[in-house]
Amino acid sequence: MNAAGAVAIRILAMLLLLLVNGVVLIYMLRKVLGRLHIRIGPNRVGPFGLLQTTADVVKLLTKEDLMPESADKWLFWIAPFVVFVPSFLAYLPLAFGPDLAVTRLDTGLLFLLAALSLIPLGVVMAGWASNSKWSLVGGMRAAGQQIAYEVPLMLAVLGPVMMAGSMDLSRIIEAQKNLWFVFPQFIAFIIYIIAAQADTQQTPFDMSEAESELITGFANEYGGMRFGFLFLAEFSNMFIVSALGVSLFFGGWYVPFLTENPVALSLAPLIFMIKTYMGIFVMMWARGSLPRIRVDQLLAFSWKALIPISLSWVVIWACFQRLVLVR
Amino acid sequence: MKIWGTGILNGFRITMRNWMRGPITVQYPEQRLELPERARWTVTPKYNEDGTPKCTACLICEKECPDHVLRLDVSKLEDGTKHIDKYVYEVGACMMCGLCTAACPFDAIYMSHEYELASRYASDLSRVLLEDVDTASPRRAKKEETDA
Amino acid sequence: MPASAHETLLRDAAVVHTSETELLGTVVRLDCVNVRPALGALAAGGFDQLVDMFATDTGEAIELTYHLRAFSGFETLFVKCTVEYDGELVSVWDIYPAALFPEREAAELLGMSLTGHPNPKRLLTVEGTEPLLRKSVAIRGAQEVQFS
Amino acid sequence: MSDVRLDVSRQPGPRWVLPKGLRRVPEGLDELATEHLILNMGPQHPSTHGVLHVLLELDGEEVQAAEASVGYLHRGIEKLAESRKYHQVGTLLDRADYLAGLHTETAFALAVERLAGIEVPRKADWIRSLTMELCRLASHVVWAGTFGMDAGAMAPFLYIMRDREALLDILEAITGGRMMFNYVRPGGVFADLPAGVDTKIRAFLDVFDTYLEETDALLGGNEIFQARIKNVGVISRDTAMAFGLAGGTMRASGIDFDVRRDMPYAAYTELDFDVPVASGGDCWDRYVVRMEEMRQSVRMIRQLVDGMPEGDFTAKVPKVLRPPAGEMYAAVESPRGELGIHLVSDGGPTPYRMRLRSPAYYNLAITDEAIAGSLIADAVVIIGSLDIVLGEIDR
Repeated sequence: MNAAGAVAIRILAMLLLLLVNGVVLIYMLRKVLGRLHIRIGPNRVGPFGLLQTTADVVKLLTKEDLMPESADKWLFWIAPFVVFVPSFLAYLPLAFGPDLAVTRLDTGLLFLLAALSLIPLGVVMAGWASNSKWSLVGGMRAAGQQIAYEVPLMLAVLGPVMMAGSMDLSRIIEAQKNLWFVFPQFIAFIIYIIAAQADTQQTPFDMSEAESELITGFANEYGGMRFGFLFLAEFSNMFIVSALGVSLFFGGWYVPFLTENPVALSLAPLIFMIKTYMGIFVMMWARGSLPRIRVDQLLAFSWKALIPISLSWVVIWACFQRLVLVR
Repeated sequence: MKIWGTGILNGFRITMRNWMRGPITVQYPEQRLELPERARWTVTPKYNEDGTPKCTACLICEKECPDHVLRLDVSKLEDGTKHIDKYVYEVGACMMCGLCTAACPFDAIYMSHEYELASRYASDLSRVLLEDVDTASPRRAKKEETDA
Repeated sequence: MPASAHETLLRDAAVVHTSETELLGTVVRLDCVNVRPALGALAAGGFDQLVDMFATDTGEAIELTYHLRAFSGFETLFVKCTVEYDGELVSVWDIYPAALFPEREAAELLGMSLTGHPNPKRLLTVEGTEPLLRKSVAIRGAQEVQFS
Repeated sequence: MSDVRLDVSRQPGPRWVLPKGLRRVPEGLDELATEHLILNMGPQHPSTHGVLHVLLELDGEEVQAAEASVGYLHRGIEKLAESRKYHQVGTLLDRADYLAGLHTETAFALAVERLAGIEVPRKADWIRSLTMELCRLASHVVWAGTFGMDAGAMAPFLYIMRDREALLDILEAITGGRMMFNYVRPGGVFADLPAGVDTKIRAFLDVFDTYLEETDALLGGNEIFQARIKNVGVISRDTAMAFGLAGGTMRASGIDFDVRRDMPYAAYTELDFDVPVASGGDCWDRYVVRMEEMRQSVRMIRQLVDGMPEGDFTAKVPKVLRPPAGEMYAAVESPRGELGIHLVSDGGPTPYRMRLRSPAYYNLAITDEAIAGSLIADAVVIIGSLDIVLGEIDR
């Protein structure tokens, strides 16, 4: 098999992972929210309702493809893909095991963040092309929010990058063999989870959707599988930021005290996934517990609190590392 | 002075506590709750022990109903007693207020606990409670006694 | 506030009126051209709140009722005036902003023209609906239920 | 005495939303001008609590003007009441304020009783108070839940539904209906309390104390929620007075008035309760006042269950009631505020004119005053904080 074939297989595997992730995460979200809200969640389709999401996907696929008459046809058509494709691209540099990544880039982290920052472009396109005022407000909110929270997100990941001395996600994880970065980089971690929640439009920062204000914001006019793509992208973003958090702060595939254990190393992808899903669970828990912050407070919080703190943290850590650790 | 953020964490604690309490869902078609005795659903006629309806066709329920969902077609027999041709009840328009049963002087109708009223056909929403029966009019009972 | 405070206020404002104590409470009747000066004087004199404003079709004309309340002493006052059919309802919204909604409602439901109101649109019904609260508009009843 | 006219006439000309987008910019600045956006919020919108339609004039996300447009649920209850006998009107009134049907029924019964001079037995008064307080709890928990939903918190809504379910079960056992009670009749109530309902109520109250504190901690204790509702939608005392606000909305603005205390009816003279009042007039104060009202309701229900007197549950009332010709106004404190029935009788078997003074109707008129100048997110929260029920507004 030639190299191109291998890459193609890897990419397809990642696409499959994305789709399966989407299906599993939607089911998980419903169950988690249901239990948090003293309900049962889906339990009718299949055992324990496991096939509920599959049924929904089938429903979305068979639905009529509606396009608002006054919509900007081309933009409207392409927007879900502009949301979906970057979200898929962001999967590529993720390292699931010691040598398990679609592609191992020296600047994998940069690539991932760059891909993530493309998503609001699609959201704004969707909001604008729908030619609905609610969608427009949602799209504009997404743009403002993304600009505001991209900065603290980037600054927060700088701490682990400095410690590992690399932007390659595998190298960052390998650098955490003995010490998870969450301990030295606790402040960066707090900033990261807040910024990541905001960056992926999760409650309490789901400004662009804002169910009770903008109905579903930018996705208002979408139906059928187009909406499915927007929805899927949302869940895959959730997975990405959680996986990134695990890679940067929680030692990726390493289990404490079993870093040399061959069994633990052979189970690396599984451990990585479990950690990621635990992160996702916390995000869902927040979604079930917290009210939504207001849009001006959200922006003020970023510009006035998160960015100064993360900037000063970067400076402090850089000085600390240069003057104390590396002599 | 509370530290900013403790309330948020407390919220996490409360939702998790509610998770631990378990769901309160009643899985409807399999599980059913018992209705309290006073629950009011469809109007249903009552019968005597011998199977004759208690209704005397006094028409009070028809007059009492604010939504006019009850209609009695009554004809008079030669002997002066009443014969119910049809006692029609529009379930679809009924609001289950219970005024008819409260007004009935003969205790001939009651509000049953039949609450699964959804139907595929509009015709199901109109019911015939009684059809082609003689009334249990007090006068008839007296007449039969004198005959005997 | 003494029980006859409104008398003093209205006299000072030189408003012709009759004042009686009925089962309802103190009722002041006046001519509809005097409503604005009268309510202005009452509002300035301590009747803080317009509790309610509504109109009634008396059979000969339309009677407007302004229900006022003074919170110091919980004095209640009903100001009534009569407007002929298709007459003019003069807004008092700048005296009591609470009248903004009820005036629109009264004007549409009893067929009056609303003047002096900042937004004299219909409130509850659509354009072309007959003035529903007029006694001349009949209420449909039993014929609405379709018996099969 | 405050000048009530100040608040509305402070700017010249009406500032109601015009049908077309306004461009309120000076000449010559057109290149840089931002166009105002007219946004139709509702009648189908998750946060308008039914079928309210609010026209928002936006500059960016900032609301320049708001106009509430109602009437989507107009069923002509006032007109229909003119064709119903007195004991039949209750079925209509349940549907006016569908979250608190018992209050509307009681207001009507009080008006009829006062007009016809019917003496109500003491037990009937106590049953009325008991059911009304249960109903107030059932309505207030819905408000708390939907208010949280408006701010984006989903959990409280599901939790209060559990409490409301228990409350409705109790009310169903007493009245036979879950929302459409048709229980209070002129002269008393329809039926006596069923056996064993007092233990049911006590058992509920014991768990509800915990649940209520949890809901309060989940909403009011949350810093995000506090940031959302503090200093939002401030209604000054003068504005509240001028717009004829009622109930918790009014008390949050510093007007100490409660129909239960100041125009007593039913058994409220015999009960020990406090009327919570706040002075800020913002959404936070409305939240605090209503939460405290719930605690007072719990307190009152305990007293009512413990001290339920013996006796008749209804007075002797003729089958077809013909009150003498005249007028009567009777008010109750519904969950939304002073709910009054102004009854005009001509001596016949049906009311000549029945006017429903609904509190939410007057509370809604404040929307323009309270919303203008805030953000869309605030508009949603402000409307939620007013606790509107469209069935009562549109009648």
